[in-house]
Order: sequence, then C-alpha cells, then structure tokens
Amino acid sequence: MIDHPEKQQALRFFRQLVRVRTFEERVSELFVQGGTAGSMLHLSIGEEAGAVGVMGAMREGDGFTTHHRGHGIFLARGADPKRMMAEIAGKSSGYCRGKGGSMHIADMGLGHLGANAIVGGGISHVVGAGLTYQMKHNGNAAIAFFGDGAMQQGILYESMNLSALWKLPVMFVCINNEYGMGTRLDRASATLEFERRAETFGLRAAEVDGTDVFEVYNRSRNMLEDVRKGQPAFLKVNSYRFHGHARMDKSPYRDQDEEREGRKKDAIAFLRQHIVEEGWYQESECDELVEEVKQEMDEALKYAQQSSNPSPEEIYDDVFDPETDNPVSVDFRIRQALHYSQG
Amino acid sequence: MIDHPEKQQALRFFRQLVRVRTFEERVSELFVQGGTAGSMLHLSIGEEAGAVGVMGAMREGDGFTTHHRGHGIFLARGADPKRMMAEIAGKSSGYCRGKGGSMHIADMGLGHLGANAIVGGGISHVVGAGLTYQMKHNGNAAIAFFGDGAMQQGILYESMNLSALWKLPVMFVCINNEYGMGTRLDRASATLEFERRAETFGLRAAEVDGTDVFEVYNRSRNMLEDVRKGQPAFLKVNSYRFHGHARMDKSPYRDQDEEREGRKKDAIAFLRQHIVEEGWYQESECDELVEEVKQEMDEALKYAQQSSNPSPEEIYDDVFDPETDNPVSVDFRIRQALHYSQG
Amino acid sequence: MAETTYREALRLALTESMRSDPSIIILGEEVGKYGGAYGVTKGMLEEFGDARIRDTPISEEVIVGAAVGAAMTGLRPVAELMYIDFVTLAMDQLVNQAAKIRYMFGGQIGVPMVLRSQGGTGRSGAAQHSQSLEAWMMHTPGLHLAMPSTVTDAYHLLKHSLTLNDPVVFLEHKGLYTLKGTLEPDKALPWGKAEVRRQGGDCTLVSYSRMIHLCMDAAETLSKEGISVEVIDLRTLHPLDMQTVSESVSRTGRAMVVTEDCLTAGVSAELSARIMEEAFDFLEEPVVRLSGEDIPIPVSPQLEQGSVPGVERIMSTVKMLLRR
Amino acid sequence: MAETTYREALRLALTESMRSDPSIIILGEEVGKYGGAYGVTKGMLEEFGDARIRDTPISEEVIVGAAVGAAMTGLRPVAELMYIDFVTLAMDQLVNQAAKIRYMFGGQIGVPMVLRSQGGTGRSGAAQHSQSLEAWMMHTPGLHLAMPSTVTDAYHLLKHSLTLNDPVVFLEHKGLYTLKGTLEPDKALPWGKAEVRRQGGDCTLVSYSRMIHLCMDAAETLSKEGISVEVIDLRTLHPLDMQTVSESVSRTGRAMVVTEDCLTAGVSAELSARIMEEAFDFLEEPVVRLSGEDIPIPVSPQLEQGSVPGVERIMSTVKMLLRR
Ligand SMILES: Cc1ncc(C[n+]2csc(CCOP(=O)(O)OP(=O)(O)O)c2C)c(N)n1
Ligand SMILES: Cc1ncc(C[n+]2csc(CCOP(=O)(O)OP(=O)(O)O)c2C)c(N)n1
Ligand SMILES: [Mg+2]
Ligand SMILES: [Mg+2]
Repeated sequence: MIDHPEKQQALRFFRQLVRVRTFEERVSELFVQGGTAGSMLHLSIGEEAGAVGVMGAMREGDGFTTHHRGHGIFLARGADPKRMMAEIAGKSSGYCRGKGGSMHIADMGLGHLGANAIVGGGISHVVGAGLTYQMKHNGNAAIAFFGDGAMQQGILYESMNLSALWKLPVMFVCINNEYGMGTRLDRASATLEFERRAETFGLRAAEVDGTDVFEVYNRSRNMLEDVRKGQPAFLKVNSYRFHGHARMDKSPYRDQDEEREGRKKDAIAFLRQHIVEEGWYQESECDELVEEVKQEMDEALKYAQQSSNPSPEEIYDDVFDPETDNPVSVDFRIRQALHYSQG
Repeated sequence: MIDHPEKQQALRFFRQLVRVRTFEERVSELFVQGGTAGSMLHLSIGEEAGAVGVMGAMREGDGFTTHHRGHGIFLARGADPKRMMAEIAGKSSGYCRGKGGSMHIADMGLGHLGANAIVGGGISHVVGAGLTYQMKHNGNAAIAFFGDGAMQQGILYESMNLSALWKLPVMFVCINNEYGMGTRLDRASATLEFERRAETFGLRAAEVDGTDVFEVYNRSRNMLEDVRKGQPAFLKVNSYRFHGHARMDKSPYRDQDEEREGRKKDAIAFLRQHIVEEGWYQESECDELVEEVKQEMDEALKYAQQSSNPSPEEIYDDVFDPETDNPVSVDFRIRQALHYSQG
Repeated sequence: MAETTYREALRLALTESMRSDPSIIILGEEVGKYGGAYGVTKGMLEEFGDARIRDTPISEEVIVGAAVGAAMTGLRPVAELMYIDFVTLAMDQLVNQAAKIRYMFGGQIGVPMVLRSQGGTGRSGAAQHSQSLEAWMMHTPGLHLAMPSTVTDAYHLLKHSLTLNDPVVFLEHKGLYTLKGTLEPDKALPWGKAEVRRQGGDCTLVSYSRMIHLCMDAAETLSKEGISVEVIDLRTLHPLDMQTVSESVSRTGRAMVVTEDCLTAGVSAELSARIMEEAFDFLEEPVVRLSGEDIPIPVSPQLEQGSVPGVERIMSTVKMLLRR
Repeated sequence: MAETTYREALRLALTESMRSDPSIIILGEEVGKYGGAYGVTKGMLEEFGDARIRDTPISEEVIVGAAVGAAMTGLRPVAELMYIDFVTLAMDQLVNQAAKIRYMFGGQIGVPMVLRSQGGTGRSGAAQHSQSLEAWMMHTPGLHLAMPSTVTDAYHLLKHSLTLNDPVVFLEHKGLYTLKGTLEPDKALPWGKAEVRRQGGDCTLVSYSRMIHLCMDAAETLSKEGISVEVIDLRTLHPLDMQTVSESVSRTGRAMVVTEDCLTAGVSAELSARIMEEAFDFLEEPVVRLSGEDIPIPVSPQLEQGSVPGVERIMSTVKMLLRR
C-alpha cells in the first residue's frame, strides 16, 4: 500500500524538525564543554519550522544566505551535521576549515552563500545572486533569511527596492522570533506591519505561523513560483526564540509568563501530535525516530570533538586566490628588516 | 483699509518665490563667469514653492537640513543672499568662510543644520535634532529636505522608524523633481507610493502639488502641528527640475516634450496670474517687485565677486575646537624631520 | 583602595558625567534594559531613565547620524556601537559628517559626541567581530581617538571625552572589561599625553590598549634576562604624544611598535614613520612593527591567537631587535 | 599612434573585456543612459544593452552588496561608486563581506568583482567629494588596490582587474580623465609591478595616481638645476612592489613619498615605514612624507590647492631633502 503523500511529507518534516532541534541541543552541549569556537552561538530552537518549511519549498540550484542564527536553515538544506558541528568547533574538518565558525558557515555546493555575523549583512547578496540567475535564465531563486532585528537595517529596503525594480527572483524571509537580543520587536520597530512595508517596495508579502510547518511550506512554495518568474517576495515567519540570544544569555529581560507561553509555540510538539492523531505513527515510532536522530547528532558531536584543529600556518591561506597572492607574515617582515635569517 | 490676509500672504510668497529664482539665476551667471567654487552647482529653479511653502510653515527655533539643491530652502528661511552667494563663490565672507560652498551652506543662527553633499546624508541629523527638542520640551520641530533620489537610501528608513518609535518632532520633506541626476524616478524606484512607505514606518504622510505654494504651506502647517506633538510626518512635494542636474548638464536624457511640459509647472507664473486676477497687484506692480528682487540679487552677486578669498593659512583652522587642537602642517613635519628651521 | 574593573571604571565615568551634565545621553543597541552587550551600562537605565539611556533598533547608521544631529543642537550624546566592526555601516556619518561638520561649516559649530565601541580579538568572534579598525579613524581629520588600557585611564579618558567639543571615538577592548586595577580618581591625566608604563634603557616599546599588558608582561620577563625595556602607552591616537615617544627612542636607540590591528597601513605604520622622522639620528636599527597579520581573523581560537601579537613573540622580537 | 585619454582607455578596457567575457556586467549610478558621471561608460549601454550595463538607484550599500552576491554566483560585476567618498556607505559590504568571504568560508569561493571609483581633489568638490581614501582599503586584507596614473596603465590594470578571482578596488582620479597619452595596448604590464617613470640618482620619489605627474614635472624642472630624481609609480598598492622601491632607495639613499591622501595614518605612512624597514642601512636621511594636510578638503579652489602637494612643494621638499 502506498502511503498517503501527506503522511510522507509529515514524516519527512518531522524528522527534519527533530534533526534541527537535536543538532542545536548538541551544539549547546559542545558549548558547555568549552568545545565551541567562541561564545557567539545562537540557537534556533523554536524556529525549526521556518527553516524546514521554507527549505522544503526550495529547489536544487537555489541560493540562500542566512543570519547568525542559521544552523537549522542549513541543516534543513541538507548539510552534513558532522561538518557543521566541526565548523562550530573551529576544526579543520568543518565546512570552512575552522576559519568561519557558527556565524559564517557556508557551502557553495548546497547553494549556501553564507551565514553572516552582520545583522542584515547577507541580505544584499541574494540580490546579486538573483541577478546572476536572471541573467542565466536558470530558473533558480535566491533566498535571504534574517531576523526581525534586520527589519530596521537600511540595506534591507535598498535590497527590496532593487529586487523589485529589476524583477529579480529573490525572496526575503524574516524569521521573526519577537526579539533582537534583549529588545522586543515593539521596542525596535515603530510599526509591525512588515508585510505592508515590503509591499510598498514592490514585493509580494505574507506572514505565516511559524509553528505550522505545512503552512510555511505551502506559502513558500506558492511564493517561490512567482519569485522565479521575477516577482520578488517577502515572507514573515512568526515564531519564538525559546532560549537566550546567545548561549550564555538567560533572557532576564523577558517576562516569565511570556516565555512560558512562547515555548508552547512548538512546531515539533504540534506536528508530533498531528502525526499520532492521524495514525501515521505511533508514539513509539516517533520515539524511535527521535532516537535515530539523536544518534546521528551524537556522532556529529563526536566527529567534531575528535577532529583536529587547523594548523597554525593555515592562517595565511585563502586571504586571496592562492594562485595570485599570499600574505607574508609579520615575522617575515621583521626578520627581513633586521636581516635575520628566516626561521 | 486693512489688506486681506490672503493678499498679504500671496505677496509675501510671491516675493520669496521670485527671490529664490532670481538668486539661482545669479548663481548661474556667477558660474558662467567662472566665479563659483567648483562645478557642483545644483539649481532649484522649478522647486521654489516647496522651499517657500514649507519654510512659511516653520517657526523660529525649528532646525532643518537640506540636500545639495538647497539654496532656495535656505533663502526662504531668511538667509542673507550676499553671504550665500559669497559662500558659493568660496569667499571668506560666505556663511562658511569659503570652506563649505554650495553643497555645505549652514547657519546655526537660522537653524540651518547644514546642506549635505551626500544623498541622504543630512536626513538622520534631524532625528538627533528632534531628540534634542523633545528632551528640551521647546516645541521646536526638525525638518529634513531631500530629493526623490534619497528615497532609495537605507538611512531614510532607519530615520523614519526611529523618529516614529521615539515620537520625535521630525518632518521629512521629499522635494520630488522626478529625477535623480539622469535617472527618472520610475527607473530608480520600484514603486512610487512614497507616502505609503512612510506610513508603514509610522509616519503621517501626504503629497502636495509643488506648484501651488498655498497648498504646500497649508499642508505643512497642519502637519507641523502634529509633528510638534510627537507625530513625525512625511511630505512629498511634486515639482520638476527645470534645468540640468548640475549647472553644466543639458539633460540629454530627458524627452524634449516632457521638459517643455515640465517647465510649465511654474509656481511663480501661477501665483503671479492669481495675484493679478484677484486684483491684488497689477502686472506693473509685479514687474516692480521682480525688479526690486533683481537689484537685491545683483548686489549679492557683486558682493560675492568683490569679497576676498580666504587666506591660505586658514586651511588649518576649525578642524577642531581651536581651544583644544590644531593640525600641524605637512611642511612643519618635514622640516622637523630634516632639522630645518621652520619657515 | 578597592579593586575596580575596566568595565566598572567606564560605567563610573559615564555615571558621574551624566550626573553633572544633564545634556549627556546614551544611545545604542542594548544599552538600556540589557545593560550593554559587555555590561558597561548595566544599571544605568535605573538611575537615569529611558529618556537618557536609549535602546535603539539595529540601525547603526542612524544611531551615529542621530548622535550627530543631537550634538549639533545641544545634547552631548554617547553613541555606542556594539562592535567596532559595525562602524562599517556608519562611516558616512562618522567620517563625512561628524568629523567634517565643524570645518565644512567654517567653524560655526562642533559635534560634541562620543562614539563608544570595542574591538580586538580574544573571544573567537571571527572575521566580523574581532577587528581593530582604529587606523581608519586615525586617518580621519576631525576625530579624537582614545584607546585606554587601564582602569584609571578608562575612567579619566572617558570623562575627559565627555568635555570635548569635538567628536571622540572611544575604543575599548573586549579583552579588557574584566581587567582589575586600582582606580585613581584624582590622578592628573592630561588629554593627549602618553604614559611611560615602565622605564628601560635597551629599547622602547610603543603601544596602546590591550597590547600594553602583553608588552608589560614581556618586559617583566625580559628584565629577568637582563633586558631593560621601556613601555609607552599612547592612551590616545589623536592627539598623538610623539614627544614622549621620541624622547624615549632618542635614549634607547631602538623602537618597536606593538599593535593588534593589521600591519599594512595600520597604526603601526604611522607610529613607525613618525618615530623615524623624529628620532632618525638616534636609531640604531629600523623601527620594528609587530602588528596583527594581514588576514581576516579566523574563528578557531588557536588560529585567532596566531593572528595577533602575543607575549612570546614580543619577547623574541625584542631579542632580535637587540641582537641577543 | 593616436592619442587616447585616460577616460577612453578605461572605456576601452571595459569594452574589450566585456566583449570577451560575457559574465562581466557593470552596475552603478548613471553608468548607463548618462554614461557615467565622468563619462567613462559613455556609449556602452548602446553596445551592451541594459541587462549588462545597469543603472541603479542611489543605494550605494546594495550596489556593492549585490555585486558581492553576483560575483559569488558566477558573474563578474564592475560596481561603480560615483565618488570614493561614498564608499563610506558601503564599507560593510566591501570590508566585512567582499574582502573576507574567501577567507571566512575556508577558501571555498572568491569574490571576483571590481569596485571602480574616483577620488582626489581638483574640482572644488569640497569635503565630501574630494577625498583620497585608499589607505582604508590598503589596510583591509583581501582587497587588491589599483591606482593607475597613465593612459596605458589605466587600460592594462583595468583589464587585468577583470581577470582576478578576488575583489579589486580600482581607483581613478577625477583630475586625470582628460589626460592624454599614447595607449600601448601590447605593453607587458605585470600585475603588482611598479614602474620607474624616470631614472635618477639623487633621491627616489615614490608615488601613484595623479601625484605621479606632479612628481614628473618637479623632476623635470629639478633636472635643469642639476638634481637627478628617480620617480617610481607604484600602480597598485596591493600588491605592493617594494622590491623596485628598495632597490632604488638603496642606490639613492634618499626617499620621499608623495601622496594626495591625508598624512596621518595614510598610505605614505606605510610606504615610509616599509622603505625604512627594507633600506634602513642605505638611508642618509629619514624618509620624507609629502602628503595631503590633515584637514577636510575646503571648497575654495585656492584653499583646496593648498591642501595637497603641488609641484612647487615637491621641488622645495626635494631640495630640503638634498640639503640644496
Ligand atoms: C550590524 C550588527 N549590529 C548588531 C549586531 C549584534 N547583534 C547580533 S544578533 C543581534 C540581534 C539580532 O536580532 P534578529 O535580527 O531578530 O535575529 P535573532 O538573533 O533574533 O535571530 C544583534 C543586535 C550585529 N551582529 N550586527
Ligand atoms: C551618497 C551619494 N550618492 C551619489 C551622489 C551623487 N549625486 C549627487 S546628486 C544626485 C542625484 C540626487 O537626486 P535627488 O535626491 O532626486 O536630488 P535632486 O538632485 O533631484 O535635487 C546624485 C546621484 C551623492 N552626492 N551622494
Ligand atoms: Mg529576532
Ligand atoms: Mg530629484
């Protein structure tokens, strides 16, 4: 008997959602062990459906950029959790060989044009990617993911305008988790009508419930059809940041009740319930899936821990195309000036 | 017999409009004689009613910034055309002692916080000025004048949002002359609904016919009432740039018919006709007024021509507060290094 | 006297200044409720209220631009950029506006604002959160530039910044906030005067901000090997106290500049050139520049460390310079 | 051979490159219909159409940011900023993004784009339209930096820029567009190699862009007084050809750096420090830096002229350096 397609999709989504959350939980462990490179570690727990839903609607060949809270988005795209975890640990087996870290993971193979540590910094890159796709007539779309905080960065509006003016296949996805660091959205934005803003710059715009992965997926898919035809779009995905801004932040600026309510907006719990209610999986099968994912992510964690650090001389690599240029070390310069032999 | 107040106002506006245009004509002459400092000279002919109408609604104590095409705005504020012309000529009797020129005229006494040569560069300064006025509860308003080209600069939207968020007494005035250099508005902006854009950032917004000085004035006055109460506003003043972008530009990129039609949108001609039709002035009286203004501006021109250039050593003045700091010349450094006596 | 941290000293400077000067306000991301990303303004919202301590949206350009306008109209704003790396978003307002307004407008008005931020490595912040960009500001006429290394300097330099009539770029170092020291509130600390942190006769180390501490550690260890190093803390890069530096170099005959910013066209280039210009006849060796490598900062803590000078390399370089 | 202008040489380089490489596009304000504010791209819209020659809104940040994204995905964009002063609005995209992407991403990808702009004084553009900001870019690892002074160099350097796999900042000078010269299309011009424009034995002048011509004029006049000056045109500031410079200085024993940018922490600081480092033993005198004054550029043509080096001052400074 052939499975109901909705069932298949639901189970696929469920696995992806669980993978994202579990990955972040392992990242968090890695942090506690002191194994992450740096403390600037932003978990996307609570935002899984945005990542999984939009990614589900994307196609091979599409490009995207993410903000600093982008682990889940990349994982949903098909990233190898091992190499992600290794990068977060600053190891040489990571996606960026330990140079980028959590906030700069990228993979050209999967169309990941880069996570960005500048709020709003990666948005304009999809305008350029969209331009490339348009000129190559390849039917691809370029998607920028960013937080609600980036809604007050001027470059967003310059990017929207240019995309619409040039009819580029570009989509702007705002993962609204209600906070930019310690500042709740309404203390950062004079109005909350982000879709209206986008419309006045010539975009099609919508908001979706970021706890409903189907809604995110369906809306994205519809939008992306038009995007590919040259009608850029804006999608606001409403969710809630379950934890602190960065791993060490305990969110003292948030109301306890608000947090409790916020954490109930749990796409994974909702979907699990739905799956069980529909009879697609029994609770035990769900547990099994969760267990499988845990193992996958445990392995990723172990892989990261066991990978080696990049070697010191690698700092000079990849500043430029190695064929044309390579920086000289400060020490070399000093030895040259003082007529010391190089060594 | 007491004059009808509308008559008085009409005559006042008429004189101001004529003053602005005549001033610009003299600036243009100065340019042809090679008497202006530089070629970056932007005439506001065709935009007089925006300057005169908004300024008419402003009060003493209000602050403002302008874009590079700001002569008319400052003149309407009450600037001394002599010192303006002298500044445009780069003379030491100018408002900025020959340091600023056409694009950087400023006068703190009249609340002119500066013309700016960066498109969009002066917009955020009124946000700060508005903050000062709010904190001092002085009832003043801060007004930014800029062109339609600045509508695609990100800082405009950051400024709008912050003004609305903080309920600052700030007004944004877009002098829409349909062109940013050689680019017609619709080739720069994906949509033309600038008022809607402003509204989505929390501003009250309107557009007015920039050939009708009364409309500009009345709308500004209404808006400014609310602005002073902390409701920032946006006003788009529609007009047409009669001449080229800068003095040397012959606008080859514009359609001849469009230009001909555009130049018919002449606030001065309209008002003059109105004044004569109402019987407030006869044609000959209008001519007299125009003649008077010509003399005033001829004198300004002469003043600028006869003023002296700043002296060379002034280049080191006013980099810093003279009480605390003064730059040392390159020559001094060299002499010091080579043990030459200073001189 | 009780120990104070660098962070607390900054907070004290801000607090005292705000108490005595009602025109001072603070604006920036997370400066209020959160207390600043590095905790400098913690608790100040409670004392001064949200009219004077203003959380902003993530809009760096208007943060600086609004500060400029406020400064021109009678306030004395302290604008905070969370990381100096973000000044890239506000360079027009800092360089084309704040720094030039007094001059362009013929001296009519100054822009009395302080742009506070922090830079440098030490927290694996990677390429966009670890830069040392002070050379750009040093290259911009019209800006004061302070980079305190100690608790007492942090306090006095910030207080003094809040009395100047021109824009001050005030750069802290993310690695110094927890530094402890005795705050000397009454120390006379003239603006623009370098401090000889350690006297020595064999060579002169010129530095500022965090690198001072590395230089001091190196000097201490080297002294045990009989090498006597003079360490000069510039404190401000504008004004720049070359007198203290050249006086020292003319005694020692050997100079080394230690900075965390990238070597090429960085602060050490200016200092090296100036030392040569002012003490050429005394130099036994070329001025040595020990600076950050000409690379973006990598995230790996090991690689990050290798990107900027460390105590070991300061020591070995001093030895090379002294031919030991 | 016919005379060509600097402007035409640039246009020719762009045109030929676009003919042979379909991935090249041009984007910027007024590059199309208007033909560029300084006329460099005039007529190119007609040949290449508006898909490849793209007028943009006045949005500097996204102009550069879109170029970055396009470069990452297979195009080779030439982004034009009308004045280098406007790079202040796009520093994040240039410095934090374009320059760092290859490195941050572990070498996965380069950003093959050219940022064309023009700087310098000479048209009374005042403080926000006359700056020379190349030191900022020189201080940024990951950027190539070309500043051609001649017709032939403009042509070759721009063509070469359009073959590199990393971002190139290509800075023209507003005072050079009408410069005429014979374009030598077949001249071998290796990237990163300085050119000795004039040979001489008494001292070495190191410069680039417009200042080269002033140096050459000064050298010519000085030669009549029996002073023999060597003039080196760096052509690119990254890569920086110190070999040619130090070889020369080791012969002449005297070096002077001439730049239009502000003195303090400018390009001349780096060049001076490097010359000292590489030719210390040969230096008879300190390296002299003749650069722009540490001031914003005033609008008055007379004052503007006094803000940057001129031929007279180059000559008198050479004489001081030579004790004549
Ligand atoms: C330009 C810039 N400004 C400030 C920061 C510091 N910062 C990092 S994340 C963040 C909050 C961003 O909020 P949002 O965009 O909503 O993303 P979220 O963290 O909620 O996912 C801030 C202020 C930064 N990294 N870049
Ligand atoms: C940031 C910046 N970009 C570009 C320019 C060059 N420029 C000067 S005026 C202008 C057109 C401005 O158009 P608009 O804002 O409509 O003002 P208008 O000239 O029509 O009065 C341009 C592109 C500039 N001065 N500043
Ligand atoms: Mg958020
Ligand atoms: Mg316009």
